[in-house]
Amino acid sequence: MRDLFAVIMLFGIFSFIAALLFLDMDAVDVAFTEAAVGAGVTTVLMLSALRLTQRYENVSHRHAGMALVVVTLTGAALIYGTLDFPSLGDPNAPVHEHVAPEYLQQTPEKIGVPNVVTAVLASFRGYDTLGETVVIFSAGIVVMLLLGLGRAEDFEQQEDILILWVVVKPMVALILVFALYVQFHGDFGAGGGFQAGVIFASGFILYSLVYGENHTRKVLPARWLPRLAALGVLLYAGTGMFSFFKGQVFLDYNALADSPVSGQHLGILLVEAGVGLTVFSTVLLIFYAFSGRRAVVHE
Amino acid sequence: MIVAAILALLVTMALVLTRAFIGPTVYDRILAVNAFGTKSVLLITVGGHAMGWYSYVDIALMYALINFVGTLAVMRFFETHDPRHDEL
Amino acid sequence: MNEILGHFNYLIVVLLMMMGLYVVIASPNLIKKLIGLSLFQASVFILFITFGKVSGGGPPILSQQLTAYSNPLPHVLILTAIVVGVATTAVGLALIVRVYEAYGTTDEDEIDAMDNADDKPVV
Amino acid sequence: MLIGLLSDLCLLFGGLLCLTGGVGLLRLPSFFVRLHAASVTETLATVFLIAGVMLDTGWALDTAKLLLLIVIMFVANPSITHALCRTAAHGKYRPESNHEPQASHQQENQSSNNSTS
Repeated sequence: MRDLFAVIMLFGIFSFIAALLFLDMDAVDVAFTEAAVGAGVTTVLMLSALRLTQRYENVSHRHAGMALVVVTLTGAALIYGTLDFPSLGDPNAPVHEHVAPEYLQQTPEKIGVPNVVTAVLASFRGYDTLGETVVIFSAGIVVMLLLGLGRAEDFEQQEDILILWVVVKPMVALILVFALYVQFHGDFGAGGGFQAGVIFASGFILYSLVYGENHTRKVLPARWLPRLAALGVLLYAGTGMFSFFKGQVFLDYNALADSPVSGQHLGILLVEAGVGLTVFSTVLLIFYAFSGRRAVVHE
Repeated sequence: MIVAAILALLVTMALVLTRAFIGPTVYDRILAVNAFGTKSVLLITVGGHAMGWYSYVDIALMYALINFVGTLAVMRFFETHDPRHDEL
Repeated sequence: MNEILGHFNYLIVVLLMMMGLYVVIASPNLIKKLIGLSLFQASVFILFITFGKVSGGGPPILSQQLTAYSNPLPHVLILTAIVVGVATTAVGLALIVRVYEAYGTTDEDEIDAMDNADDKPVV
Repeated sequence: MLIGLLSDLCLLFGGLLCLTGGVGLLRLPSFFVRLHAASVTETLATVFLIAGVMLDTGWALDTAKLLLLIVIMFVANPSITHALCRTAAHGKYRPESNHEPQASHQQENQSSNNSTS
């Protein structure tokens, strides 16, 4: 397809299907994330990048034969490799023998949180998640350095947009409330900081799309966002450092409260809040950076 | 009956996907993507109920909200009048 | 027959990966390359989630009714990887926007041609 | 028993509406007609399908959430259709424009079908 716009639309559909697949394979949290990210934020980002570049692809003069050979060889090698894999859903597969049973056993007694994914994410593998949060934070900073924060165009008033105004206003409130629900319900059901941050940012993006970005920038100025993102990382690392100063290991939440289990609860809450804050402000920062930039017209 | 509803939804999704592929205008594609999103929400609701998926309603709710945001974003792309994007 | 059905997911994953890799190699358009990369990434996500599935098990959220759970570890890894993936895609898109502003095209071959023209000694 | 029957009827009718919408989206000749076919059936099908699931669920927290879902979809779908229609009308697309030469050909074939239905 020459038209990159159509490619992006079809990629959005692919994301819907991928989320359905995750849901069918019991990965509720992953389906949540894929649905929050794939259909909304990815499409918005790709379209904003398309607005700043060219929409139509040039006719390629390349010879695709070599690429086809390389891809076919790689694919054949990989398919040969998968022959030794355990079948889908095999309970005795090597993956299920090592750490996963320990996580499943220890979560009720040590963490006391029903959602094992949240327990592993925030407590057992807290270092990992801290690293990922820092990666997201630095990605936001890099986009800001590359594109600048930009400034909003004056939004021209259109009188026949009234229906959207009326519909979108409660919808934004609903999205924000839903994001908070996902954030704080993450200990008990599907959800958590990563999903909540993206959904919260989607609410702000929806508001700027319909009411104009200058209004959103009045509510939350762009210069605050890097600081908010940094604050999120700081909250995460600070929670770790707190137990460090209390004589425990870094990111060991047992020291946060009197009993280990309530300490874990508090620690997971704080850490997830840090993750949510960082993800929200980074996604919104990236959106501001792309939509605040003027398109350069080349001859 | 629930199986019939799921089958109808799957067939509809295939039809909508065909429309998304053949176009011919961009508006057809946007319409198809939006319809596909709605059908996914319905499939999650009906299929999730039939198969007893965990917390399927939450995911369906979020799908509905995010689909709304995504489709509106695509439309804003066409409202910013840029001469380079005027072709269909 | 069961053997084939059990490996069907891996086949799909490899096919998706091949498509992504092909787009990355063969398409000269930078945005399309990035979409190919995202496709490749999605195939890896599906592979990990396939590993985590246990037949007869439920999602890894503890409850009274379930006795077996799917493996939570791949879910954790992929959950974070999806969000990190969109952040890194944004960085790639930002780079492409800057490249377009400098060269006036997102076609790799044209950019190469311009670079090579610059390298030639001026007579 | 009655509720089960009602739920089945809702699901059946919703699925039928969905199919109608899908066929309309694929077969109808021009964009605005397709928009019409897709959106009208979609909005009603949503209500019927989710109502069918609701009746089958019984009284639970999920029922309230499903009701919320119905409200959201019932509001979001028509407004999306409105916005899409507006964008298409403001843009370059006109129903009578010959951007789709094969579509106008189809129109002649289908006009007889449309008048009878």
